[in-house]
Amino acid sequence: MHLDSLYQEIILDHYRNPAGNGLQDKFSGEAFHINTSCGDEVKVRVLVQDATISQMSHVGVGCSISRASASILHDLTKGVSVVEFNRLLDEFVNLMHSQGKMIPDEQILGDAAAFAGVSKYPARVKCALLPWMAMKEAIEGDSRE
Amino acid sequence: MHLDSLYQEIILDHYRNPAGNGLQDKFSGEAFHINTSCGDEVKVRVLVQDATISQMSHVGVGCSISRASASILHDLTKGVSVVEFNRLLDEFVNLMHSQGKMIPDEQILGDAAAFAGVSKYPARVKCALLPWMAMKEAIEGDSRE
Amino acid sequence: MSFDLADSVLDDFPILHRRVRGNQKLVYLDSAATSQKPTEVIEAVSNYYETTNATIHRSGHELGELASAAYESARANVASFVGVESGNLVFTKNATESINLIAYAILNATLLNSKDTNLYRKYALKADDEIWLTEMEHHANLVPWQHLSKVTGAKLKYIAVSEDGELQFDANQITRKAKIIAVTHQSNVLGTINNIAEISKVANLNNALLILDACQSVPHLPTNFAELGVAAAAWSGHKMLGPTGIGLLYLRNDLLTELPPFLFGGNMIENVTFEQSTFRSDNGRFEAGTMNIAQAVGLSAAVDYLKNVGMTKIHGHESALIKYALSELLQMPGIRVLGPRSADNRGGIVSFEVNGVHPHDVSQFLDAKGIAVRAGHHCAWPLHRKIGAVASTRASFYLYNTKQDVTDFLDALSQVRKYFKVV
Amino acid sequence: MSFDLADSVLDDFPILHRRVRGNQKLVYLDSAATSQKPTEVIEAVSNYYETTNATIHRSGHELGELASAAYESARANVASFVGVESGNLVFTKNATESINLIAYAILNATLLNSKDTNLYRKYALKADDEIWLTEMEHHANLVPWQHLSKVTGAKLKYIAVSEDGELQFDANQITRKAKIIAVTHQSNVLGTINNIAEISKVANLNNALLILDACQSVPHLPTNFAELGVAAAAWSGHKMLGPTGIGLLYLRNDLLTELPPFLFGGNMIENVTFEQSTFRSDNGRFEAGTMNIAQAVGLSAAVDYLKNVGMTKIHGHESALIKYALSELLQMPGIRVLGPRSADNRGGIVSFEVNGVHPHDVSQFLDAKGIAVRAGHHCAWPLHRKIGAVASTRASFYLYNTKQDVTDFLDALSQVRKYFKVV
Ligand SMILES: Cc1ncc(COP(=O)(O)O)c(C=O)c1O
Ligand SMILES: Cc1ncc(COP(=O)(O)O)c(C=O)c1O
Repeated sequence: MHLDSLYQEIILDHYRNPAGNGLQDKFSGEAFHINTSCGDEVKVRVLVQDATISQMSHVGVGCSISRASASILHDLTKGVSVVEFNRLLDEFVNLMHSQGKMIPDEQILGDAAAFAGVSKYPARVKCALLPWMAMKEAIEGDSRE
Repeated sequence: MHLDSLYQEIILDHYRNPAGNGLQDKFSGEAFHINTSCGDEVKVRVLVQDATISQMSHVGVGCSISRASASILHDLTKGVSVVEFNRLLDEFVNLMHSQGKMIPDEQILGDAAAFAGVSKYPARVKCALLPWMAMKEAIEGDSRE
Repeated sequence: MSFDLADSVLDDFPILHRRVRGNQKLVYLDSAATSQKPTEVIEAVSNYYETTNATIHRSGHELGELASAAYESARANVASFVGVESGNLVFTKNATESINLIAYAILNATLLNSKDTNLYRKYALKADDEIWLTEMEHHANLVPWQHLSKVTGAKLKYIAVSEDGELQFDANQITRKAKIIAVTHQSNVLGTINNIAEISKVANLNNALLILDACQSVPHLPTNFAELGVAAAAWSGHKMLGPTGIGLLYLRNDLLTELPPFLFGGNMIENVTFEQSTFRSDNGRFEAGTMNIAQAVGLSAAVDYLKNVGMTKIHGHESALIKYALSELLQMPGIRVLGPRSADNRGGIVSFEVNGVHPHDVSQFLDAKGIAVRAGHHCAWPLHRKIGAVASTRASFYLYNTKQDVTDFLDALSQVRKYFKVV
Repeated sequence: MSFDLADSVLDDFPILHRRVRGNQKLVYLDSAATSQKPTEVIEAVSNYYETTNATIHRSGHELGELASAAYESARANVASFVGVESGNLVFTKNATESINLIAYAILNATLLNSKDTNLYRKYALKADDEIWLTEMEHHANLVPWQHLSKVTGAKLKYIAVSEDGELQFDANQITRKAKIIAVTHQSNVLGTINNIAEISKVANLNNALLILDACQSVPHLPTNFAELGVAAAAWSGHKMLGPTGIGLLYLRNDLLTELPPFLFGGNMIENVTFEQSTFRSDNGRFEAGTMNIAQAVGLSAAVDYLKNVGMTKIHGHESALIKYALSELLQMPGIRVLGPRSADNRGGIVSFEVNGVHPHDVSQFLDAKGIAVRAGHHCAWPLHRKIGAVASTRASFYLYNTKQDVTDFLDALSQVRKYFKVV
């Protein structure tokens, strides 16, 4: 079934056992984003030290795509520099807007490459991006201070 | 030409030499009506005595149909009772809404029967009715006092 | 219980014969969002552009005459369909505009009243006044009133919704302070059909304006606004087989002639000078600018189509479908049905939650099998919060849905939890 | 000077081949009121209903995806046609709504500002502020501002129009008090094309919002709002070969993100609770409820059609027609031409009076010969009073009009006074 390209095993695994779920007390930036069309929410906290993300945590309600995305994001950004995060974000956003036409670089995106199939479903792109956009704001909110 | 059924000789004659044109000083009721789609206007004065119209006068700017209608109305209603005016009005309104399908009773409507052709042109029905509606209001405004 | 209707109309709807997601048969269960259009409607629109198109009420040439006649006869047709006079019907762009129109007209009454005249005193709101809504309103019948409340100071109050999706209407709550009561005829989430006659009595007793959101009733039930005794009613053409881009507003005579205008521009005026303007006192007062003429013509063809089939028959057909769907859903493990558990007094709408699977994922799974349902808060976010659901999946039926459509839907739904490995 | 264009496009417009008033050939000279539609546009609409129809942005099934994509790509197409970003374009129902949208957003800014926050202070109007219009505005760009002036106390001021229909713009009149300057790009009565760049400079210097009524420019001239430097621009789809029921509004970034909403309901919200709501900060903020999707799709086909022909070519064709018409009309006895006497800087519109014959009678006479022109004040009543005409007759041209159309019109016109026996 075509659907399996959307709901890859990796995504469903992260959905059922999300990493980084539960907000950490120590954080330097926080953001809350909401998907206005379905009400899905995510709150993201980041702890940035010396321009490096020491950890990201999140809570939220949402579909498998948005929850798995938050979980994968947690794994992917641990110990990564802010510069590197922005590169990842660009790469991921490009992938999401590729309408299924881009082959993801697993080297760079790791588990997030599994979202390639999402880009064929425009209505779900927002779901995948939700935690990324929240994390971006959490980091920037921090750097503005 | 089809158009001649609209612009009958009688109508064009009244248009060029309108009867009752120029407001009389003595009046019991007055009304000002405007055709909102073209800006045509008519002001009508009536002098009603013992439930009988002793005279009607008018001024206005407008097309041949609305000016001729005022002129014919002046001739038609001189010395006529208010009850009779309302009967005439009903008859005329029916004719105007007949879409060219009613044969007018010249016995009753006199020169106003010439407007039968107007009823085929819905956009012009308003023009023909403009002075009639103003006159109706002028009479009613009076009777309300 | 007969399901024959759909078979006899299916051929009239070209889109229902297309394939989706590769080569899946389309099962369209999203008519509460928007309905599909029969050939008659599509052709009425094309035909208008090919033979009649002109501006109305102002161009005196033959096309102008024909277009004006087409527009006004569409109005008469739609008005009689809901039991009101043509003169009391206003065309808008959608139900949302219709409701905003009333809210803004009342705002204008409030603002103008405080300026010079006492002309609009009857409609002007004060801080003590109350605007009553229900907890099951669509955003379209909620957010405009929030704004009106915010800028006038009038208080917003809610009629509660019970656990099983019924209005808990308490007539004693409504007093003379209630100036507006805005209520949906049928919930677009719960399917509940509200008892409008009961609310209408209380509204009229207290001199409050009862404003009906008829989006989910007019397309599906025989509806008569005069009998219901409402002050105004708003609904949309696109949900009743008509084109997009046309909404409807019924205004009772007092509102029609006494409310100040909303949109200002051509057609709605009586006289305009550089300094000030006066306005028409008929329904044209609320129709500014060039109207959606082709859409009115298309909507009229939709009304003809619905009349031809018969609203009683349509309602009966949907009742049969919902009864079948509901009885199965209530027995399905891991499914929580929102709204009344009985199919009586329920329209052809059912929203539900699937234990462990998010509504988006449910609808995506169904979509992969060609079944078009809708996931989200369905523009009734506060209601979802109230009944403890982030969002829901909704299946909604119309005259063209077959019993097989419902069976396909139920079959697919029964596989969802396994696919997402929550059982 | 070539008139070839019309011959090559005529076959694309089905309605232009119909007969009127018995068996007269139709000569359609009323495009300033509304344009006719090519087959491409009519079919794009039908095709949408037959293959794609669904609600957008919220239904996740395949039809929903396709409909959303169709709507957003229509937006991108229309936006690029007028030189702006897709994100800055809002779909409305007509130009009249577009202008009211801005006026009401500013009213809301004023009302909300006085309530709690200072959020909208930049746009809130005070009694000292000025709203500038011109004496040649269409009611759509006049009456909404009269209302805004009435309820906020801001003063209405007018840029005068000269005898021969040109703006008498005096830059010194515009001071920091001017908050809004609302001007038509081309007069729908006089045909005058105004020098917007000049006004734009003064507006920006004084921090006033320049709002352009582009109803008569976008369909007829190459137009680029970014280059013109306007804050907002409003126009209608139906005048540019598109369907009825769709209007456009360009909003510069500051207005788009900072103005409070106008219509409230579904889609434009960010979050809704029973107590209060927050709103989107992109163009969706101004699109409430189910949109006119089929109309957007049809309009996009119209834009494709216009791009394919080329706006420069269209403007050139109309210039040739108006030059021919004007030169003849200025010589015709008993005819008073309104507006500029030169065809330079004049669009394809000419309004006139016939000595001794009322405009309604003129147009009726022409109509009997199959020539569709328009009589009345053309929704610019104050302008007519100013130039001393109760009403006028207007002939307006578009890409599908031939030189023969103009000749037929002139021939018929030359017989009018004889028919009504005023010569
Ligand atoms: C200059 C001008 N402005 C505004 C309008 C109003 O456009 P609409 O009626 O489509 O809202 C028109 C056309 O009627 C116009 O010509
Ligand atoms: C109950 C209800 N009210 C209002 C609306 C709004 O209608 P529209 O989006 O056509 O304006 C809808 C549909 O979306 C609805 O179901």
